[in-house]
Amino acid sequence: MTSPVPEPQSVAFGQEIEYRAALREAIRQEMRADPRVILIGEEVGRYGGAYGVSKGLLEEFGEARVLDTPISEAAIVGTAIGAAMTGLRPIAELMYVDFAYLAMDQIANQAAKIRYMFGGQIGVPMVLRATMGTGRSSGAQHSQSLEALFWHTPGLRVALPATVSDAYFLLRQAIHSPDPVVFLEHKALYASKGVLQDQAPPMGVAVSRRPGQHLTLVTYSRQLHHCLQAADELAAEGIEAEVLDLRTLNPLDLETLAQSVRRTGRALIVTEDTLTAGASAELSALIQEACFDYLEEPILRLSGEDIPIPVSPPLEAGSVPSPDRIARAARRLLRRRG
Amino acid sequence: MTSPVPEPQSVAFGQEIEYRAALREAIRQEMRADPRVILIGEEVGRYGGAYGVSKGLLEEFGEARVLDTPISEAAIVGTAIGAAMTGLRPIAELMYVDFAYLAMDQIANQAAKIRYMFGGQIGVPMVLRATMGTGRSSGAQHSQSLEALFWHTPGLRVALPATVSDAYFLLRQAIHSPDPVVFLEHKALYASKGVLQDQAPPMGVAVSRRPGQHLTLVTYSRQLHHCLQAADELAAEGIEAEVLDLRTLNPLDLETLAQSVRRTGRALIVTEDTLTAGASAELSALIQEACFDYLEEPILRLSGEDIPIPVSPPLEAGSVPSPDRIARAARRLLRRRG
Amino acid sequence: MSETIPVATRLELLRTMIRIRAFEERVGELFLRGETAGSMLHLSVGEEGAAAGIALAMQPGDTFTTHHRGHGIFVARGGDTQRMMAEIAGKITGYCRGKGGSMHIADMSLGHLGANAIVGGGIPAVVGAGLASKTLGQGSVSVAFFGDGAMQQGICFESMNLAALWKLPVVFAAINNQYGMGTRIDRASATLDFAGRARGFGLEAVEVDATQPERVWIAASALIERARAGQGAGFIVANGYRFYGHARKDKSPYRDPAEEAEGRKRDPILNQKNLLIGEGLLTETEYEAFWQAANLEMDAAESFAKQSEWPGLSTMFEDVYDPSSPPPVPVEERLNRVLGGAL
Amino acid sequence: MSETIPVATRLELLRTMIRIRAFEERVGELFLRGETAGSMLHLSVGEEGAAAGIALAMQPGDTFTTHHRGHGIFVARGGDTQRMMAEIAGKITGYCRGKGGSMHIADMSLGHLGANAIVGGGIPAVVGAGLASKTLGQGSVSVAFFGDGAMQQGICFESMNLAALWKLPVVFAAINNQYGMGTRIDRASATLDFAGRARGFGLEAVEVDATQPERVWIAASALIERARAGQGAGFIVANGYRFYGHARKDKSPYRDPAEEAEGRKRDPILNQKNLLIGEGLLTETEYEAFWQAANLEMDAAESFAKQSEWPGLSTMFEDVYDPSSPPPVPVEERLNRVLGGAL
Ligand SMILES: Cc1ncc(C[n+]2csc(CCOP(=O)(O)OP(=O)(O)O)c2C)c(N)n1
Ligand SMILES: Cc1ncc(C[n+]2csc(CCOP(=O)(O)OP(=O)(O)O)c2C)c(N)n1
Ligand SMILES: [Mg+2]
Ligand SMILES: [Mg+2]
Repeated sequence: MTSPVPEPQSVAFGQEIEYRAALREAIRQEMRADPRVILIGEEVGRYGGAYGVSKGLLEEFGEARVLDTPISEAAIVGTAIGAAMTGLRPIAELMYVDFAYLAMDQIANQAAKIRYMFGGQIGVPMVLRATMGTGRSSGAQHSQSLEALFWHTPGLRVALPATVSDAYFLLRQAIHSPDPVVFLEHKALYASKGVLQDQAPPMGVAVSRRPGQHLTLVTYSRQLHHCLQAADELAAEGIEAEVLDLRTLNPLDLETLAQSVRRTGRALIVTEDTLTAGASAELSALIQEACFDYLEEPILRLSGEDIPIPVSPPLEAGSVPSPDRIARAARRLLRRRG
Repeated sequence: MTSPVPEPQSVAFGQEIEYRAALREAIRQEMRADPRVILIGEEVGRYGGAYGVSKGLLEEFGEARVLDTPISEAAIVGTAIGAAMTGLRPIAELMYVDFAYLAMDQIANQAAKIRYMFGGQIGVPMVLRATMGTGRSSGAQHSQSLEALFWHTPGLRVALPATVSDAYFLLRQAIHSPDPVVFLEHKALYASKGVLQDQAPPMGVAVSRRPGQHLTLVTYSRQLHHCLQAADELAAEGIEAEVLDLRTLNPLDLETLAQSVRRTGRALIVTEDTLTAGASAELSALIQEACFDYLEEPILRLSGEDIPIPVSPPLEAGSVPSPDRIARAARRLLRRRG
Repeated sequence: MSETIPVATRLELLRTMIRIRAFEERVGELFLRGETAGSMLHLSVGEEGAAAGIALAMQPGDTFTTHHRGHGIFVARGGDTQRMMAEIAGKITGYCRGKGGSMHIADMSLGHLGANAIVGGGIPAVVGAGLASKTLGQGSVSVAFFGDGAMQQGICFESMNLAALWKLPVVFAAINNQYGMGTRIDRASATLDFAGRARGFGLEAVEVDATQPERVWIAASALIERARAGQGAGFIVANGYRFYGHARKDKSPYRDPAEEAEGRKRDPILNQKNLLIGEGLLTETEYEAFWQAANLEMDAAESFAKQSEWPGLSTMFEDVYDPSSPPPVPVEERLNRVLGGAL
Repeated sequence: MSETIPVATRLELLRTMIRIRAFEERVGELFLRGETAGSMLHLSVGEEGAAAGIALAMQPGDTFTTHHRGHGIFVARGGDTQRMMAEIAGKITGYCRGKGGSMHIADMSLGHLGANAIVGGGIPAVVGAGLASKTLGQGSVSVAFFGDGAMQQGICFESMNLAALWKLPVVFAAINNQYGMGTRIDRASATLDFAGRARGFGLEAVEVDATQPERVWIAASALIERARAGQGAGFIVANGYRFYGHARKDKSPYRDPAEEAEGRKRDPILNQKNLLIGEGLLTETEYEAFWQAANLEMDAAESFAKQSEWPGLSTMFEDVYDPSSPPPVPVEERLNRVLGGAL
């Protein structure tokens, strides 16, 4: 399982690659650069990851650094914590973010709080990767979007890459983070393609993916693509929507967000997680606080329905925002008072 | 451990009793009325509960119905789920809500979703009691307020009694609920006293604890008392704050909330949980959506700091809202534009 | 412990295993043709001996939970293959109105407390069912079915300890097919003596060959009746082999082809057939008739599933809460309220 | 396995246990006088033999996690009693700047990866530390200390399995004081053979009398050195008795007074004292001198704690994230921004 010294191979900047390949390359580059980086989780090795992200890594880095584990989510996270405290830089993987519920004590009571409880003596530099979201009729226990839980937990960084370049760069940045990062990969994006740029902004910088002066679409992860589609539709009708990709929720780029909404006076927040007490609630509250005097219209939230995710394909698709529903909500936001 | 037929003893309506006694009486009455009701958790029997809530219940109802468990939070909740599905009405106790993180799969992936995943065939009529909040310097893993997690999970009811009467009636209602109820008891309230009324509104009805026309203080659980103190202070200065006790977050009485804020034009939300992506975010978003045209001022959130709870007493006390801070924020809300 | 097994049961074991396999092969075909809902379908082909052997040892009124590979168990417990197939196809006529799919089939009337997509997630519920049985004097036993993979999940051991401590009428049934997804058990578990592990939690524990369904039935019957009699909770591990990949499309590249060939030879259906034919209790013709009946049953199930309707969009909001309270407010309606200026 | 124990170690075991008890008695007094932070204080009086015996068998560079009753273990591993007491008092000079208190003392320089207020919460971290040791060739062993109560937490077994599976330099140390809060172990655990349970997860396991510290040391040394040599992870359960209540004020009404009286007779300090005096390795005067030194040390610790300052309010926002990034924005400042109209 040991491998020869890796070829000094450069990443495919400027080329079109898959989201999952971008993730793989990010891990590969960091593992090559730093022997302390390890990958640990269920089926990350021989199987190559449930969605193929880590294919080939076991062959290159060997069993000591690419560790297939038993089905023990809590121990996987706990092991990563201990390893991070004693010199390794673990990338732990939960096959689905729904399984974070099995490891929540380790994630929220331990990883997130260790630096604080111990008075700053040590941090927990680990990345917790997990697959989120709908799109494959995987049912109520394999389709959730749980970013709000992590965002609500002080001490955790939360990254939600929507593009190939962000998959690559945010993951590399996450591996370098001195604090634990929950890194959420949307299952509907793994096979998506895009050009890998040669750089990307750091965590905590939102990116405007499309300019516009009539309203601001605030989003991240897969819903970015739905928003862009909707914005195209709207543009054909003369409505110009700015599409803001938050990229990370912690740290959050409140300034870019506030500036956009102050300019447009209208905000439509689009997330896939369950609406009530979800990420869109915090975004709505923040925008209201920062832009109160600039708002022409109420801030709208278009999020997942307040239901568990059903398996049946028409129900699953109907339970989260779609380009069509985004465009309709945006139109209504602009039409209300002429 | 078996007991003689219980005396037909009536509850102390009209008398002043402790919050913990009110909880105990609620459990006792329901256990007397319905042999299917059981109490299960760590130290609920011989010890009488970490905060003395269940003292005497083992003696009255015996080991078959008051079950001391090993330290196995996930299995405690899972056992309650299975029991609820097969004919019992379990009241499960987590000593601290912080330990819910150990049982989150059972709470959020199972209890909350079973009715839905199984197409409505069966519900999970159980109550999950837990101690929440700050006040005893118990540290980062024994002091959290995690209501937002449960509120964000479709399928779970969430109750947060602030008064002795609500401790009694909401708990009885929760035991009758056909759906799982997360019932959060604030540790700083157990020894508080109040008159036990002979009735209380159902879950899902907010109660105005104090009338007022200048602003609305929106709160629940222990912070209700802080808000009432602040309102008294403010009244001396001629500011009349309506204090709204939400009592339950799911179901939520949005109508009462919206009516109040529409009338006052100003809302200050006061919760003890971590601010970011917490319960106050959802409340802020909801108020904004329902009252946009009526707001004189931005909706304010006064919540727990975005930090783990520190042990040192001055830090702990400074990390959550206090009557003084509530009053100051309220004054500023009224002063801004004269 | 009864070592005798009625002839009717011996034949029923075979008939049940054939029905399971016919069911699994049929839904596997539907999956490959894109006629099932969802990206995941886990077939129990090769493991029918464990399902039939344990399930037939249970009594009416007994309850159980299963895992993501649970179709076979439920077929053996009397599940309606039409409603099962409709559920797997995501149709409104399915057991869960299309909301649960393959990994969440349940049927309260048959004691099926639910399949589970969380490895180990359904285990503690049987402790609760056992507790209810004991407290209310229901006389039932509750059985948790799960895979070898769940033997590394903490909840499994917390549940075992509770069931043993309280001497509940509960049996834990591990179906060991040697793999958890792509991971062979010896790469997931520090010891392979699962029965020994279960004894460490106070359970009466037994290990059986899942490809010999009669042995499974005998061992399971003893454990189940012991538990029913209040003598304590039990554990059975039934060792077999997963003939297909983890999910229907997985070609198991991580398995040694020689091992696979060997594993597929250990076929519980052929074993049982040969046993019965050898003893003169079955003829080839009767065996074929079992298959024909099973295939006809699956034809009917398939057309039932196909002809059934998709659930209507509004059903999405049903079943979150008890019907006595209002359903969640749809996002669309919330937008209407905000934009309409009404509450 | 070495059955010999150096005389210096035998004396050090006694001295360490005396320091632990002096520490515990002192913080217990401070607690009763309201001079510690927090409502919970768990003393390890009676359990010093487990702490000293295992901790002294560890080497510099070895790492460990402890539980809510962890003062004694850390005293034995070299913890600075002044900073410990200051932490317990919630002062800025404490190990955790007053943020952690009694249940979260840690010291990275001494390999103390942290006490934990979640029963079982600190256990998996030693698997990670063992993994780092193995991967990076650190040569260290990592030891998880926990109570008998954690033997019913799922995470304990997941961790054991991983450590054994990967043959990590890890030892699990259960301090069995017969109770988890008010629950006697036989009402919490279906079997009391914890070593047998651990063997079910592939660990080399041993049971010892915690009131005989030399036996603890010998057994622990063997396990630790075996683990260090790459021969596999180990488990030790040390049986003793909790002299006081669960927390300092608990009078243990749930315990049988006769049992208590019996339990308190099994005093590891007296056992060791008598052993050494009997062999002529210690005099009463030397024994008294150990106590005097320990009491003086605790006087100094107490005044250090008392004279130390409370943490300033603004320190609340420090240590949430690495200092290279900005701290969380205080609620007050958020209000200023909103009301000031600025961002
Ligand atoms: C908690 C959890 N972790 C991981 C998974 C992903 N997963 C689904 S099935 C499976 C393998 C399960 O193996 P086993 O329990 O042996 O059952 P088998 O598939 O072999 O029948 C895994 C890892 C899951 N569904 N739930
Ligand atoms: C996960 C969790 N559950 C429950 C508690 C409450 N609690 C604190 S200590 C304790 C008893 C622990 O017993 P044991 O592990 O034997 O340690 P001991 O107190 O006897 O040293 C309990 C139940 C907790 N802190 N964490
Ligand atoms: Mg398997
Ligand atoms: Mg103990």
